[in-house]
Amino acid sequence: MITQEKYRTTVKELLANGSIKMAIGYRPGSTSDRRRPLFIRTSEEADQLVLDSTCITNLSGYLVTEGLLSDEKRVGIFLRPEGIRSINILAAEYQLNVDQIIIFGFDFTGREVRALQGQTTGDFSALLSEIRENPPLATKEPLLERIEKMNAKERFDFWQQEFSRCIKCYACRQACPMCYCRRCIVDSNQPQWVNTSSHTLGNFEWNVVRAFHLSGRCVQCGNCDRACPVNIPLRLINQRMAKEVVDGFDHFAGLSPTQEPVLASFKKDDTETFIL
Amino acid sequence: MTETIHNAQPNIYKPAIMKIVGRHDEAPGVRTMRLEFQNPADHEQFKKTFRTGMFGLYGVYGEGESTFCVASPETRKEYIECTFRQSGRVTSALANADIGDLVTFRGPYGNRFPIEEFHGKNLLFISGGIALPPTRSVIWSCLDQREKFGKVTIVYGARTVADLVYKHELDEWQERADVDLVLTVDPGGESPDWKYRVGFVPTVLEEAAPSPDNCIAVICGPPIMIKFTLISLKKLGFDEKNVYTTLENRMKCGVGKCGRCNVGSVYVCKEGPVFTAEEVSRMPAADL
Amino acid sequence: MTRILFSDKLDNCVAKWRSAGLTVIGPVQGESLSSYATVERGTDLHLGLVLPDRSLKELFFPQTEPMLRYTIKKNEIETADFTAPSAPRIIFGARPCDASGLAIDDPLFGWDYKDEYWFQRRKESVIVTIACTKADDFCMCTSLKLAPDSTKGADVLLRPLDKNRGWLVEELTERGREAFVIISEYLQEGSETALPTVEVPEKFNLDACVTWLQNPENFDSKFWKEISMRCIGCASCTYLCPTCHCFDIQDEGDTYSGIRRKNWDSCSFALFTMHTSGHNPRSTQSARWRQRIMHKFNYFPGKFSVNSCSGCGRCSRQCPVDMGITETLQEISKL
Amino acid sequence: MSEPFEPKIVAFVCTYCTYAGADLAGTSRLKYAPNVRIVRLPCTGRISPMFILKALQKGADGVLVSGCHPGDCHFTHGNYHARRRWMVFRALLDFTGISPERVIFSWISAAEGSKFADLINSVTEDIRKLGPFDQYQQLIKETESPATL
Repeated sequence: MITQEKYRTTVKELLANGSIKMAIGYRPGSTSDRRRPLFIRTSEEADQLVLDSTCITNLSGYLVTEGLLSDEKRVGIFLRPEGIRSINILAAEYQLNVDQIIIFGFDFTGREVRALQGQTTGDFSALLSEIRENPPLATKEPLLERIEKMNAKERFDFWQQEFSRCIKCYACRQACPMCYCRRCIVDSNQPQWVNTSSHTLGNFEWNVVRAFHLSGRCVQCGNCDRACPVNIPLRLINQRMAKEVVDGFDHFAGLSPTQEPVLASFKKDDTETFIL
Repeated sequence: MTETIHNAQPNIYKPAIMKIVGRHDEAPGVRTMRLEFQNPADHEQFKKTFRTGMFGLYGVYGEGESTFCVASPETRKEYIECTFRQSGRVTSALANADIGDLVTFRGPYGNRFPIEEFHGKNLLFISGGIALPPTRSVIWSCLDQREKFGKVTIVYGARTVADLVYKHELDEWQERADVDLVLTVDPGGESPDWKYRVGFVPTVLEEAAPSPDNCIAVICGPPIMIKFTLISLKKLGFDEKNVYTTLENRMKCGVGKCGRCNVGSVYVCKEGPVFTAEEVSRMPAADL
Repeated sequence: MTRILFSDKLDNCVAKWRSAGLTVIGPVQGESLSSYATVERGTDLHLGLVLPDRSLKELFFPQTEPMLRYTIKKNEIETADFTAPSAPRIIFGARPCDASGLAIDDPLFGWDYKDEYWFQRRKESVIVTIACTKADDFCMCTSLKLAPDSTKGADVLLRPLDKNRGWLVEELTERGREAFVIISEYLQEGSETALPTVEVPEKFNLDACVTWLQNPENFDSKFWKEISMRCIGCASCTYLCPTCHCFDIQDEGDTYSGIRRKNWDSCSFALFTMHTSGHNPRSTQSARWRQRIMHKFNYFPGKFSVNSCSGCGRCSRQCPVDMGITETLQEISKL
Repeated sequence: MSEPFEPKIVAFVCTYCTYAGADLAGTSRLKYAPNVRIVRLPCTGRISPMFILKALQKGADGVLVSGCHPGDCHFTHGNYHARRRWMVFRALLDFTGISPERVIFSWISAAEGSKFADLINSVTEDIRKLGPFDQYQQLIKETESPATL
């Protein structure tokens, strides 16, 4: 509660003195456990701001909305550590200029919300390194371990089962801050790489392609997983791929805005045990 | 809303097979193809239903279907002509098809130009660039029964001389005494030997100043040209009810189901594509 | 005196229907998702769900459906039709909102050109709805002038008795009567009273909203931009909607053989209306959300005299950013 | 159906090394299994994982990807980029249940004609032993659209 009040005041001040043109935060949703994204442009709107342990959506995707940052003005945004990492990746991929972003960091343990100290991405680098060393316990998934133990056939069947529910609504893509492409690979039809139909093959291809495109970029904010209307455990694939790039290339996505994207860089001594 | 059921096929998504019997390059990337029905039943259905202004879905199996107008007039129903610009997946496949190849056609769909109502009236056709094909269907439908109409004026413009389509027919219309053809290209688009006008269509139209008395105008062109031409026509004194245009939206089904061609409450595929300027003015401008 | 179907007879009924050649379909709670699915026993049905996650629409208009198979030979093209599978079925325990969704889409699939894929399935399905005694925060049928015991689109309506003992049977159509003749031996005459249906509070004033929507001035209202600012265009609302019917036609295969499919599509996608030239009539998310609302409550009723919304509330329930028809119409009511 | 199973393998190779190596195998009259359809690309850096998915979509039983040895790339480091991508993609396929034995990567230089022939032979044999890629072919079958490889 104190954090929320403090931030309301901060946002009002920054809006009043023109430091930011807008702040992106949360407000109450249609039920008590839901929060809606809120775009604060006035002091009245700032009064609607809420900050509690139900504010889980990663809002950073809104920053790449067409035209939002093109006027060079600054925008404030409420982010948890994953969100800060997404901002770093977006900056590293030249999708936004970090100088235009004021971060209102927060995190929670249980229902206790606390503010994170800092305003620009640089202020949080120590925190992010800390997270890298000691990932929160929540990232351990029993299901993931179960899948790892399966053989190829069982894994294939497991994922077929999951993907068979996919309806190709692309909510995962739309909810993902990293999926900012103007034209997604499924939208280009010359050639049509991925079947657009939502049969098992098309669903499989789509989910594999998306997972590949997020390898080394996903920060596990869980937006895709929550957005999926048919509850496919998308986070598992992305977690697995994140582990792969950490193990293989020592790359923890989103540490800093100048971090080189993992699949657009290389080391001459990268492992190649699998290459004949 | 009409309640007639006119399915030729029980499966409304099944196209007719067409053979390409002729093709002609009109302008860079723009091609006209003449298609003939392979199945007499499909041809009979087409003959029964086709009127000028209607459109169809031309397709290549394996690539998909694409919507454009039937460019041939209702007075010549032995074949279908279509003119398209090669730009997407389907039009590229169509452009790669050779004479003798088979393609598909679904249609004709939509409403039509009520040309019986034009009898005895003067006609003014205004068109820009690749939008001449739908107008051409009406022009020939009228010229093939020339005696029924009054004065015929055609104003046609394109960005450059090369972009003018149906050049051979433009020559023919130029030579006809009973057709008044005003040709223009945008400033900078003229070639050294260009002997006609230079200027944008609305400007040229105002210079030509056709009389609005007893006159029907048919305009077709890119949205921006239509917008300014309508202003010019208003200045010349045309009543919106006497101005016809066609809207071409993205379509997939052509039969009012797939939901993408709506402009406001209007299903372009079923209530259009032909509208009077008055009807268009009632549509939400932001949705056009 | 009314006829009663007691719950303990449900298993027998399902067996009976199945032996009469009907596929029995009903709400089923899967491991992580509930939907309408084929069942073999009455006990497989999960009739206690407020509403399955996925709508009834997909049994009539599947997310992807083959339409044509083409084979291209040297001088000819062979086209073979796919027809909707012919299998008589009974859908037991559909919610009244889902059933009305089907009735709402009937005129659309039938005007001028009749979509046989839809009507073939419609013809062969008996829909048995159960009046709702439970609702959640998102249910809004009453706001749409429907009710938890609406009979629209249903062939038989069942009204639950207390303690899950069974249902009062109200046969509404000939088709429904025929399906219940099959199981007549398990029906009993009785004079029980059904549980009252759930009170679903009215969330907005539909008439006021429609009047506002019909006013051409409001088409360009600032409201649309404000309300849809947080929309991420994910289309889950349209895909789960029991009445959204937009689709795409796609070819799969190569130059020699392949198939043409009808796939779900959504007005939330930018590409939905994009012209080849690059011009897009609905180029912003606010224009697309406006289209969705206008289409459901202004254009569609203008054509077919019925709102294209049955009040199931799935759009709000599943929205990742907590938007939905309810909120939009509530806000319009306030204007 | 009594015909013995012949695996269909699609090979994506770079034009400067592996394709030249294949050429050398040919001009040296080395015999190798005819089960491979070679697709030549400018560089391994151009070989997108999409290609591998497309090959599987069209009914391949195995996919071979091959290019210049590290350090030999005509474009100086296309193969280094490719190497990272493959590693990630291979892990992804493995995690989603496509056995890594069906997607094989190798470095073959222009001078290694015999390595090329040997590799093709051994890969063909390995995939023959694995049998047809039934799991994926089942998916293709469900689409109603034919596998056209």
